Amino acid sequence: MENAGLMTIIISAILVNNFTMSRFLGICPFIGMSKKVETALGMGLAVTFVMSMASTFTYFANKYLLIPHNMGYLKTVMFILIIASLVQFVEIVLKKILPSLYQALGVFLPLITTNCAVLGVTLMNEQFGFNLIKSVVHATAAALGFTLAIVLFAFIREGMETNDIPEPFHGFPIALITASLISFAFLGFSGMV
Amino acid sequence: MKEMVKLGIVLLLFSAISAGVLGLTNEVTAPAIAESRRAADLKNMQEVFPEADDFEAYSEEEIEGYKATAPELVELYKAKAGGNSVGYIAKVVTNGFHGDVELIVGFFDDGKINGLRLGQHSETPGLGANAATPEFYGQFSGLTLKEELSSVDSSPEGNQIQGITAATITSNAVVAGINGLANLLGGLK
Amino acid sequence: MDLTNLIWPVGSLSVMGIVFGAALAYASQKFEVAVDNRVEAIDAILPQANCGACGYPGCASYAEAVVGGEVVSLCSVGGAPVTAKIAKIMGVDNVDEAKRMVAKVKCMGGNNCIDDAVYEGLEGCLAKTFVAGGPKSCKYGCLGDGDCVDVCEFDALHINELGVAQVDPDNCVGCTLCVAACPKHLIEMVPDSCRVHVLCKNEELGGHVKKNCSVACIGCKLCEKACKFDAIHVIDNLARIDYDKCTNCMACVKVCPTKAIEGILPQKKVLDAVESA
Amino acid sequence: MKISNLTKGIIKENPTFVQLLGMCPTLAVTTSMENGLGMGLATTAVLALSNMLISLVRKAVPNKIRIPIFVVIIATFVTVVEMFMEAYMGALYSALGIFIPLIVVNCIILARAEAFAALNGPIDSLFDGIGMGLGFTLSLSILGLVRELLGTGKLVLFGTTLLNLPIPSTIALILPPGAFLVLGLLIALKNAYTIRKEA
Repeated sequence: MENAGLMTIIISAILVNNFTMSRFLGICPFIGMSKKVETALGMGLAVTFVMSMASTFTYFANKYLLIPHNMGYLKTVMFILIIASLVQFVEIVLKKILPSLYQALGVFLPLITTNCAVLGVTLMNEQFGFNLIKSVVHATAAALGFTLAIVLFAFIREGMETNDIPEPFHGFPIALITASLISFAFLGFSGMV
Repeated sequence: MKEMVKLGIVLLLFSAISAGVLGLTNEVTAPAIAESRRAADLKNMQEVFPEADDFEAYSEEEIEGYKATAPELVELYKAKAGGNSVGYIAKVVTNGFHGDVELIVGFFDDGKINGLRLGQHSETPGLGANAATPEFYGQFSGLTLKEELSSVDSSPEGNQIQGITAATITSNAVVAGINGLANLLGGLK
Repeated sequence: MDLTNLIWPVGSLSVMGIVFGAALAYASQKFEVAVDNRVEAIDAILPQANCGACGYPGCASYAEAVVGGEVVSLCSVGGAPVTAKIAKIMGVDNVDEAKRMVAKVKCMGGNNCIDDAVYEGLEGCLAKTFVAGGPKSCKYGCLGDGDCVDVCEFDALHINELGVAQVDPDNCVGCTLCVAACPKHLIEMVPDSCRVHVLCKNEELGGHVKKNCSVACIGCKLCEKACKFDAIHVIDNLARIDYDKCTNCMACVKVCPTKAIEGILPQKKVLDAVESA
Repeated sequence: MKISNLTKGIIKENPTFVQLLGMCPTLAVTTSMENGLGMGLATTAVLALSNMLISLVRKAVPNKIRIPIFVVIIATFVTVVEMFMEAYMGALYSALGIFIPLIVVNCIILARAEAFAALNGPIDSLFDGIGMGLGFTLSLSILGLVRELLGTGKLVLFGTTLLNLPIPSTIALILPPGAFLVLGLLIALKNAYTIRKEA
């Protein structure tokens, strides 16, 4: 994976190892935020911004702090501190610039911090030994993959609002079953790269 | 301005304390962890090469030299039984699904694999982690490094093994790690 | 255990901590959203029923209006406690205690009122009213299909055994949604403290009314004579109570020949009229 | 100390079936009941203690930077637990060790920290953590049981094969997409039960 070209990284992050549908990271906001398409899109964009910024910062932190002073055990804590501060920053900026989106994201914004996807991608960049460009490209592609999956899912869920679903399946159950069908579809990509 | 200083100090304190606690724990636990990993490696090496009773480690420079042809090599030992060398044990690190996967491979001069064990890994429990079960690593005993190993989904024959269902990435990673040793064969002294 | 190894980890994380802390503080100041925190505070107190009883399209807009100088006691759903809290936030002390208003269905016909047609078609009071005013002989009376019950979010309205909608004053928060929902305009907001109500809206002549419903107000004016507080008057053949003057003395309730006036003493929850009918 | 803090987490506000939190490990790990149990227990330990730790320091944490601080505390706590376990509890580490890194990214921990621990006393938070943890363990074990039984036809617990049904093993359920399916059906079952009970 280390010497994979940029295109392979992008294809694999969006389709083959789609963060939500194949690697199963970032499921909490994926299910929580997919009721409406524009909140899903807002969530996807916020995650894209956070992931690409996080990857840049964590790359430098890893290259100039962790490795030279062999503080490997500090990796998780340092990465999470960077991500949390970044998300807090996004929360403040969003509240000012896009209050409507901020209202929609609401409780799920802090959840992005512990979002397995964001921390996952930074740890993966470090594990695959990507250089700066590959890390950021990988993170952005992974975030776009997440956005693709969540917007796709939101479309279907909005479509499902109208048809009548048996009483016990309302809400999360039908959402989960739809998610499993989509993720089976994504399995189809698994041999590609 | 005052709030900037206040928040900065509070976050500084919490980060510093957590770094301190982590550093201390690392200092305290590092030797013990190294020791337990060393013991685990020894156990694995013994299992991989039951015939051998002594393992002579290669020096750093020699390993550096071999790394040119086998980049994923981490450690190399000569397996000895009653004084004369019987084969080799190599510790290799390969890239699994969630992170590095340590492989301990015992093989003879002629490339025949005597045994495989998994060391440290962080594969998903129940999926990739099944590589650390006898059903999986047992398949490698008897295969040869001379020919390229490969993982198939069903009915393996010759130099092939049965991959773990739903964990193809881990299975291929293990196979790739071992294949990396092939070009070591000629040059070992 | 050599502590020099700790310098780098503690040092690097501390630097990160102070940098991020300061950056976040700076960002929160620079991007300070100029929202008057009083609005947020008031909005937090309001019951979020967004019912519009205060005349504003929702609690948030009422909160803004209050900060803009609107009277603090318009939230009937919240009632006294909410009004007091808002007053405290706004620093207003002379709070005119908002009389707690509850809904009241001004009819108890139902089975007492004979049908003059068999209705088959769309269910619901509104639908029935379109068809010649509904199957009941009394065109003012309650049809009992529960349009008001469906609208009530506070489980305060039910169809009683007489087939007439009845309000449970304990649950009713005065959001006035049912007033608009009733096609016969039978539901009025009455002060909770008043116990005496004329449960009829029929303005036809007594003789005609008597044929259709045994508990209707026939406009005989006995109650008007009996009332010492000049609180009840018959206008257009229908007795109407002036709630400001009424002292719940129950005099009119006793004299009313058709028991059209209901008087519930607080401890006696059961509708007297229902018993006597 | 209200007992409800402990019991609410198990059924009424079960983190997996009701709040749908902690999905990432839930879907990935519950390929067998044993793994579900292991993940649940490891999470319970970390959740309870980190809840208590956070509620102890909650007064010193300014609201504007509460998330970075909570998350750093949780990550530090988890890393320390992992180090100690690996150093001194070899056997336990080999069984539960692989779950620990997964806990750091588990949404439940921060969710409980923010929703409960930041507002209540240490004892209540401890019990809330234990309750939520047990609820999580329960739901993961059920999920693991269903997936393992239907997926492989066998139920292996701590090495002993408890059940060996002659049913065809649908591997799809072992795959994470199967986890979505089973979880969706289980929640639907729960809803059906509560609806019937209410009606």
